[in-house]
Amino acid sequence: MRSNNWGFFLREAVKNLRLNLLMSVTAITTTAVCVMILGAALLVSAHLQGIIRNVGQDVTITAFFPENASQETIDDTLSSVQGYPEVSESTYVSREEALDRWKETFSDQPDIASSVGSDVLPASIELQLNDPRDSGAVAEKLRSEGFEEGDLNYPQQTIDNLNWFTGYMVWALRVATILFLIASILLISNAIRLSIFARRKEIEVMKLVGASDTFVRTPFVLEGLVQGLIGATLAAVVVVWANSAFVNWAQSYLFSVSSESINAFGLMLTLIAVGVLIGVAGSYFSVRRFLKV
Amino acid sequence: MRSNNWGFFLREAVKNLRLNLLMSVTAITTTAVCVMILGAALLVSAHLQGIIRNVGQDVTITAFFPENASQETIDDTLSSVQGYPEVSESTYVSREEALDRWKETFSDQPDIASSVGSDVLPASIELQLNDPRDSGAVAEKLRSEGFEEGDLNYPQQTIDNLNWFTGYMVWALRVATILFLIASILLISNAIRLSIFARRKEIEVMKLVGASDTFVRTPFVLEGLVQGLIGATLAAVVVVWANSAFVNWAQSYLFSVSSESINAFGLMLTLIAVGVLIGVAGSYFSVRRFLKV
Amino acid sequence: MIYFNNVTKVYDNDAVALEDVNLGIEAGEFVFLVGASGSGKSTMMRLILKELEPSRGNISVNGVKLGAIPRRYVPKHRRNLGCVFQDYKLLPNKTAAENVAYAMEVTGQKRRAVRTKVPQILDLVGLKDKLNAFPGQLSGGEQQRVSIARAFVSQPPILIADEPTGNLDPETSVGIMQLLHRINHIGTTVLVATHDREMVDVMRKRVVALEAGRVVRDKVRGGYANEV
Amino acid sequence: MIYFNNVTKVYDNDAVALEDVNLGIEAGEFVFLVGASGSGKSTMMRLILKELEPSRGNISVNGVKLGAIPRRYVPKHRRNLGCVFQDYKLLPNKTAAENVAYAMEVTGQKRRAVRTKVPQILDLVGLKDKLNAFPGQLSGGEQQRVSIARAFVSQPPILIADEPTGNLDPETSVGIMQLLHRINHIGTTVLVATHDREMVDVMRKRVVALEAGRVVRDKVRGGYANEV
Ligand SMILES: Nc1ncnc2c1ncn2[C@@H]1O[C@H](COP(=O)(O)OP(=O)(O)OP(=O)(O)O)[C@@H](O)[C@H]1O
Ligand SMILES: Nc1ncnc2c1ncn2[C@@H]1O[C@H](COP(=O)(O)OP(=O)(O)OP(=O)(O)O)[C@@H](O)[C@H]1O
Ligand SMILES: [Mg+2]
Ligand SMILES: [Mg+2]
Repeated sequence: MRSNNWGFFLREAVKNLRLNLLMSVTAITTTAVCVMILGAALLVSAHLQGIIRNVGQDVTITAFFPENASQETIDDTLSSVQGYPEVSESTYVSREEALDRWKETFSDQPDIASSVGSDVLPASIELQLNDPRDSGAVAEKLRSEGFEEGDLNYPQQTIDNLNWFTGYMVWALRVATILFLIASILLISNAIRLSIFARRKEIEVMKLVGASDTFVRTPFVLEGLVQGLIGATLAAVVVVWANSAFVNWAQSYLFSVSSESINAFGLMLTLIAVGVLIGVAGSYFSVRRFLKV
Repeated sequence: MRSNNWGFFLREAVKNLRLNLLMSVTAITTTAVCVMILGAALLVSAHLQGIIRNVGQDVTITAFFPENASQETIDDTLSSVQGYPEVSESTYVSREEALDRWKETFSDQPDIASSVGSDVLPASIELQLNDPRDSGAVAEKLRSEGFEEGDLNYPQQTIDNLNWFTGYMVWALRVATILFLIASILLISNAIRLSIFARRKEIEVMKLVGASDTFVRTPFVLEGLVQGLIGATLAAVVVVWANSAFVNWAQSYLFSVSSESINAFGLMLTLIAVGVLIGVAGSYFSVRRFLKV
Repeated sequence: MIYFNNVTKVYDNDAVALEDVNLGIEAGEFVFLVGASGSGKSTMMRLILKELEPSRGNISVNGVKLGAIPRRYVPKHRRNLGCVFQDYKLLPNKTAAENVAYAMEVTGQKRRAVRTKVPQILDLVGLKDKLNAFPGQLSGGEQQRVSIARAFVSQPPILIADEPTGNLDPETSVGIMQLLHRINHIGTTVLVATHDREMVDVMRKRVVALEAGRVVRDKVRGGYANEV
Repeated sequence: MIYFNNVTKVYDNDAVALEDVNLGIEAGEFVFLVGASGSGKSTMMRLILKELEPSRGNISVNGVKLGAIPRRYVPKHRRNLGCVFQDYKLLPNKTAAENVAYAMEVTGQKRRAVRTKVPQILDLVGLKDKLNAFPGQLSGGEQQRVSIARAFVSQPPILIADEPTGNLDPETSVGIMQLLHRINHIGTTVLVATHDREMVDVMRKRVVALEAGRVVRDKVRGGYANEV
């Protein structure tokens, strides 16, 4: 194919977009709507995963020191625990602090509050984990530090439940996203197929006057590319804008949504790439059907 | 219009569906996919609302009896509380039971467990509510029974949070469903518009040989109706089937999903109605564009 | 029956198709419309059908001013006109028989009448073997004859035919012209745009000649060319 | 140049369009193909274009057996053929000039060559005012002439024309025929299917007559009808 053909093909594509305005607009809106839904699915998925991760971070392991633990042992343990990579934060709760907490908890029931003395409650460290799924491993390490199982307090049940729920949720979100992707591909390529179907006679005529398959196909594929690009870009802009609006709103009113967990630029590029790809592939295969003249 | 025309129109519609098979199939798949997404949105919305309602049912109000309450007062209060319409379940916790619970809670810390005597912990009633939003009202009633505010324990904060979260969630789900509905309308009517665009010349010819607008339009509208019906029925069946599969699976493995909260038959009818309506309206308005000959 | 009063038609792209045309065709007449390619014959036909509106002047058909017909009565107007289109305008998804039947169905005729009449008419134009062929399965001349059959199947009072024999061999053309002649004899007003010099010369009907959108000749029992 | 060997074409619906046709057209010949409507003329053209495959027999064009051309070389084959289609087959979204240009562009010709040649050719068929009109804005005869212009703009060695003057007035028809004659004189093989009796009788070229799919007459310097 001659190199100057590309100019010809582009002019053809742009001209056709203008001339078949109704069809172009229809294909573009279809692409935009589908990509928007897909983008929304990706976003919701990312946000929910972020929230789930947040919830996980609240899991605490408490390790009670034996009553006879010396200050030295405690200091040693503290410094070694602070070195655990799984631990994001560790707090030492002394006997006095434990008692203060106890009293505060039962402040409206003075009988109970005063029922324990300062020597009853043990000192402890409270550990926040980066990932709740590590709690088993951390407990193991703590045991090797000399803690007995009875002195460790970690909500294994809660963590297990959470892991289990998180696993399902992430899995469900992935499945939903993939289903949306498939639906988008189907819907967009359907629209493209219909718009090319409306022009099948033209394709036939082109072939009959001696155009090669590539020569016929290229302007259609470019048209699909431009339609996909416009539709997907519109959608991507809307999705990213809606996302940042949501994050702003959520951060000031609701709960902290980790906005870093979503790479807006990457998301936009992905959505545009998906739209363009479907546009190009859809046009390519739809035209092919009618090239057999 | 003559009554025997309906036979003619139906024959026309069915014939056209067969002859424009590619277009029909495309329109039908588009309808099916969109209605499926819509149905899924409705279902997810219903299930989440169900789950939220379930979570709400776990809210408990505890009312502690004064230490000097006589058995008579307690019995009176119990029977009157059991008559509250807002309360789904009430449990009496005697002093002995309270102590047992205390001991169980601190079973691994015998010092604490033994620190309270049987006379420290008060007797109480625990109330489960039908709707957590009623907790304020129930607390009010309990106060009028003679309980002091300090003796009432109800997680106002949790309930408020929950109400607030539930409100947002339900609102978000409704918005999402409506957005899906709008998207479906757009996508389906786009597909219909394209398929009718491909046949605009035919419409012109029909008008030129003397057909009235209604005469031209009716077969197209019937075609849209049949396409919508087939597409939406397929989708509705898939959605309802997927739902019952999910509910079965969830009930045996996960958590109890209230399957009664979703009226499968009603949902199916709704989805089919939506599909048919969009098909009919889409065809009607798409054809109208080309009738002006 | 058909009157053009100072009719001018300028298309959107400023192409002047008809200029100040005055013409009267009485009920029962048989008129040939001749003229070079692009002289405005089809435009006249399309104006009569109210497919187009004139830019100036007015047209009346069957005693009704076309400009005054509201949109919803246009179909009724068209049912009074049988029209053979230069590009046939057949419905691609209907067989020959169904295409012809459609013109009867729009007027609400009984199915039985349709069933008996359609094959008769198609037989008349020499297509009795092609009843169930789709337009895409017909030769050019066959499609043209389907269009002719459709035009007069419901026996409209006016028949307008745009180049009805352009794709027909001389023998078939003669058959079609005889058909038009017979139709005219039973009272139908017939207007035929044609390039078929032989036919016009032989039939000696009224001939209206257009040249670049103007009527330049109007002669009863005329020939195709200007005879001095 | 073009050889038909025992070619039979039966369409899907069992319509026999051609039966056992044997025909040889040498390079530089001018051949009229005549025959009643539906006798198989267009089918022959479509077979030469390899738009259709014969049911039996084989065809060779320019020394190449059509049955042996692989799919991707079909465009190359078609670029050796200029074709005027009975139904014009213009691209509705391209102007007259663009339609003609397209036939040059598919062969990869330079833009400059296209720009100078296209208006010349359209002028030759009398359409110099209609360069930028879309097919929908052209009269039947004008569209036909665009189709003619497209067929020979890239000066193919073979020109096949299916009823090229069906919608043209006699004067324009004569002009087109003279054009074909001139093209033939510079060496192009020309095959014209036509119903124009006058033209065939006047030009006295080789005439091949079809009847119900069979070649019934093949006469050098013949007339339209069988002359005993
Ligand atoms: N839709 C249109 N838009 C613009 N110009 C048009 C349109 N239709 C026709 N014309 C122009 O109007 C003039 C008359 O066209 P018309 O179709 O009436 O000619 P005609 O006499 O039927 O010719 P032919 O014998 O070739 O069919 C032509 O020059 C044509 O180019
Ligand atoms: N695609 C098709 N499918 C089935 N039958 C067809 C098809 N095309 C043509 N035929 C039939 O084949 C026969 C020959 O058709 P063809 O188009 O070759 O005729 P023709 O000589 O060109 O006629 P005309 O002068 O009317 O154009 C006709 O009887 C026609 O009905
Ligand atoms: Mg015309
Ligand atoms: Mg033919």
